[in-house]
Amino acid sequence: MTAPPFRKVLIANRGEIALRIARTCRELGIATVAVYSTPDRDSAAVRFADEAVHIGPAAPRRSYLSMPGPIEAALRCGADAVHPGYGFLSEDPDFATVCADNGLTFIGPRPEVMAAVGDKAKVRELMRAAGLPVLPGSDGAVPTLAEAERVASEIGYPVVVKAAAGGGGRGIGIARNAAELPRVLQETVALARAVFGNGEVYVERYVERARHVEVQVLGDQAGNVVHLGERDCSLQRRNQKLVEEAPSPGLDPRTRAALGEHAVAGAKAVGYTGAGTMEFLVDEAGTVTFMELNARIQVEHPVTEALTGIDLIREQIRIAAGLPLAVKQEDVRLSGAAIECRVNAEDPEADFRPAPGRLEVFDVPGGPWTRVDSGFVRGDTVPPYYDSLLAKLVVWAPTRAEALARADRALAEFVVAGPGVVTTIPLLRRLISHPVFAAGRHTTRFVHELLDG
Amino acid sequence: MTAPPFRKVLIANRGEIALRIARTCRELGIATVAVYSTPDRDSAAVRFADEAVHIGPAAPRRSYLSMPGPIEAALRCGADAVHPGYGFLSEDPDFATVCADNGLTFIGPRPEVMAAVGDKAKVRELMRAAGLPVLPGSDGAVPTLAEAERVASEIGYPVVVKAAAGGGGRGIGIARNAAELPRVLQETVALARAVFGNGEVYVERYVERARHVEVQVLGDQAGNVVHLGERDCSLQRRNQKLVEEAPSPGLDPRTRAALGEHAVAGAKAVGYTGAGTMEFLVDEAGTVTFMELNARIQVEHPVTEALTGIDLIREQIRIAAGLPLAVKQEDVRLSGAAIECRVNAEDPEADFRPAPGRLEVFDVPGGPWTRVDSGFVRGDTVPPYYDSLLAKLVVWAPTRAEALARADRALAEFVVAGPGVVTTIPLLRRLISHPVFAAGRHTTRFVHELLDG
Amino acid sequence: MSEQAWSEEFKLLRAEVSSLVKTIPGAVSTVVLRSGDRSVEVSWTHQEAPVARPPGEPEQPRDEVADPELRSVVAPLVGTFYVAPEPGAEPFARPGARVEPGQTVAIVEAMKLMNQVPSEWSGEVVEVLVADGQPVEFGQELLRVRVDGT
Amino acid sequence: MSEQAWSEEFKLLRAEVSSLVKTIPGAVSTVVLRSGDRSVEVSWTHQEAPVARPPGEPEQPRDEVADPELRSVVAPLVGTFYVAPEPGAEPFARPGARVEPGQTVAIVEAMKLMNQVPSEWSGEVVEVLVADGQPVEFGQELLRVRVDGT
Repeated sequence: MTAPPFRKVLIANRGEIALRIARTCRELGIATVAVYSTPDRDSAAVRFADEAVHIGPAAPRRSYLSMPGPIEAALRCGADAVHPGYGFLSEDPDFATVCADNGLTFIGPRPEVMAAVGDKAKVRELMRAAGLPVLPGSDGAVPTLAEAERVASEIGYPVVVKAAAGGGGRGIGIARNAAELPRVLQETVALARAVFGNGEVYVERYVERARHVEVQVLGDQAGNVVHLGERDCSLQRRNQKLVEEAPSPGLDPRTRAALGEHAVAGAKAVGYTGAGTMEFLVDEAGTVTFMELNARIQVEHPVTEALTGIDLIREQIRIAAGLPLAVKQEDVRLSGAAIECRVNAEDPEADFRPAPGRLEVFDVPGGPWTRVDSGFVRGDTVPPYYDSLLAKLVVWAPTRAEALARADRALAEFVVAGPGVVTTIPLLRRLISHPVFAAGRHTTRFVHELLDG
Repeated sequence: MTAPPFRKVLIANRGEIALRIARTCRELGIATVAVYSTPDRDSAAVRFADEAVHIGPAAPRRSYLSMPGPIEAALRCGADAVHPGYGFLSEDPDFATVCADNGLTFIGPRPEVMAAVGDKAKVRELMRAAGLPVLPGSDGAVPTLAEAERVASEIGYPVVVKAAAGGGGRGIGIARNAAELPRVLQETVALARAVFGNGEVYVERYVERARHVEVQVLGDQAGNVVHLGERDCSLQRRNQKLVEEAPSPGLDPRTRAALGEHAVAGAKAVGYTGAGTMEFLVDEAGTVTFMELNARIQVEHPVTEALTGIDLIREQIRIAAGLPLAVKQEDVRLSGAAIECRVNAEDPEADFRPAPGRLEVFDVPGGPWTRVDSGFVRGDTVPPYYDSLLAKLVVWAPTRAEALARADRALAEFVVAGPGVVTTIPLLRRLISHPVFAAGRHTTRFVHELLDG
Repeated sequence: MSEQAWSEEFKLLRAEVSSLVKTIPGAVSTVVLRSGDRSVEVSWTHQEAPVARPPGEPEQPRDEVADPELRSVVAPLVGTFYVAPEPGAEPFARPGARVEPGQTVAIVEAMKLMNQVPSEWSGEVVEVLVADGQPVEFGQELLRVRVDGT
Repeated sequence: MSEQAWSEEFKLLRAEVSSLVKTIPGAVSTVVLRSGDRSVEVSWTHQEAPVARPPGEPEQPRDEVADPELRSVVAPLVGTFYVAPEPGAEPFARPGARVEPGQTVAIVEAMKLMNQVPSEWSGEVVEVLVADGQPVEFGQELLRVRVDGT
């Protein structure tokens, strides 16, 4: 065996992704340090890691969102690198900088790249300059209502007003006509200030019915970039993904090839290193436009792992250690179809209200081509302070139809019970067996139209 | 979706393989009937199946080994086919015949093929006639001691005396010299009479240090046969497999190709239909000899599934329904490396004495490329009446070294506890991390030499 | 670990036990020391008096199912239940009939074989629970017999 | 392990049992020794009625650990614990010192920021539990304060 790329990695996250990262570290011969807030004291990730440090109380602001905890824990345990997972500090360029200042390798892109792609108005301009298609809209942020009105009348209504510091569907407002624009603009600016501390917004044409298709990229420190095919994440509710799959059903080969080329060109244009996701919209006419670049591992990365056989956490770690990409574009083979279902402790009957509690029964599915990533085992309590993800169920099959049947079989054997606990399992079964989804004719509006329509 | 190959399948088995079969049936849109003995009343397979019928008490002879139970249950529930799994009635040609007599499709080879390959002396002759290499030995069964002595002195000692009705390592005796032969012959005949009801034995050269390499084949009713590569099952203790893997480490490409050709030629020679396993010995010089043909799904079939992406239970069902093979030999692609570890409720410190009981903790591993097939969940009781298999852990990775690291990671997170329950997990971790195994330099004697040597 | 070191460790573990025992009232029932990764465990007993049942009250209400004199004849295998040796013939045992151990009380047909079902008891048939010609599972209750008083 | 070595270990384990049995009253019902990673386990039976506490006796012996007037000051974050504002300076609070709510009793340094740790209580410092310059976790006990009588 070759020497591990790092000696010890601190995982600055919780739940399933912390365990996911620890698993690959163990496989690479890297020791792990978990950090935990008080309610996560006995979590699976803490049990699995080689060491664990208590960094704060339940409130994320004082634990997983606070920089001193993981930094001090890493120094004290002698870690040489920090993996931020997704969410929390993972897209904060300051955290990457602080890691570097303390002699810790941040497993992710360079801070300046994170800063550039974190500004959604700026990255839109960078991608346009790199030749990628973007939706008609403002050149960067719109400073005034007058400017917003000018842009909107030029591109035509409806328009979407987006917070520059937002992303992942947070901080957006839709104006269907000129009369709505002042209110939408004001509300979005106010929200952006409150949530992101930055009131900058930009304006784009609003595409009502489209597919959310994202491309996984990997870039190394020598400037090599490959893409690992697309994921379709169109099954969303209020911009929260429920089901993700690959390949994107019904995508024609030319569009697929174009997406891959755009993704690589875009990542190269910003000097991207590590694992990243280029998000695109594909409208009903098949037109592709760039949306944003997520500078972290994605929740739904296992879908790509299932098709490629490539461990994305391993690649992140290797790239951060300065190793060259192990695969060339021509070696990337995409085989079969994979579907991820997010099993959340939420009550779809009560507007997806979180429904956490003690998991008195938590029998996860098994068997052929059935992967479960969860931070819980039977008997654990799901704390109410964090997201409501109980488990990611990922299945693979040679064809999409078989993968759908397999996902339904696996969901049918997934038994979760406990006082107050309600899950999205019945809804997921309903969605994946729906004729519109089974035929691949859904858009990002599908769940909304089905549940609220 | 096309129509399912059957409407309802009765699964004449228990434990993980019953659940495994039910899972694929569900995915194919086929209803399932489980059968159970009294202690299996609340088993995972019974919970998962659409219907379940109580067929007898704990004793296998009066439940899973008795034909009337599954036959009557199938008729009563309106099943149109019977899947026998492995063990129990799976290799009994009479059971296949009774199924046919009752209008039920037996999911397996034709009874006359089962009968032919069930006689290990006869199948050896059939394969020799088909041009396959067999070990020097008797032409069929040896009727007398004089004949056995003549054959042994011709081929040279040591020799192995094998029951014609045996198989899978049961019913064999080794004579290291002429003085030992009378006693070994007598004992093996007596054992074969007692256990198999048939005292016929044959004599072969004994290969002390070799690899157990088996090739998975699929044959359809139109006479097409493909092979799906080999599995290496050399990590055994007293002919009980502990770890299986694919590809076989250190096999040179010419030998691998020869194994595949032999397997297909042998299966064609006997008119084999369904999923079968051609077992070979590969000695230290790389010489291949045919051992036996197992006319059923094998415990370790997931290893082949991981490399090929082909669901073997699905293929068995489709073939039994008269459908042609979906894959041609040139379409079979073997990718990466897979390892199966059998987690048994046995105490390796006490000569592998079964150590069943209530599973107060049963936290199975998850995450990337980690498959668990088990008939148990936390809280279940492992009954003492059947085999001690708790779970099959199967991992895949691009390379063997990565697969070994992944298997060790997964075993490390596999937590089983309960009063009286002891597992093979620590032994499995010791075996797969042993330098001899890691280097692929082990033979079927390795575990014996390590533990008893 | 040297002998001295571990004796030292146990001394500290015992000191912990002493503190605990002094702190918490009650009769100690169990003490566990351990040394790998350290441990102290102390249990106390707190007996409550068992709740007495009013004298004379039966342990269980008398009902048919729990009738200590009622016994079941169950199916010895999966198959089809028949009350008589052939269609139209006299049943083996109607309610009210007396049966003796070994006496055939029904037939379960499986794979075209007629399996006679004997009574294990001497007594009176109270009820036949399955209709003629119906499928039965292994262990399914077929008849109830009130055994002769002991 | 050689026979002699393990016989030695058992002798030591037995000695532990003797000490425990002398310390705790009652009839011993079970003893478990073990040797891998060491262990001693002793159980007592108590058939007799629980001993009534003489009236007027306090419910709990007064001892430091369970003292209801003792409060902990815990680390507000992960970092390095310092007893004084700078090396060589006078400690914020030695054992015996009086502290008031809001008064700084220690510093936890994290990311080169000195985070002052205030006392929440008014009372007397009884013990400083962490040595100067040592790393601490969130929530770790740093000092104990005996609060002023209520």
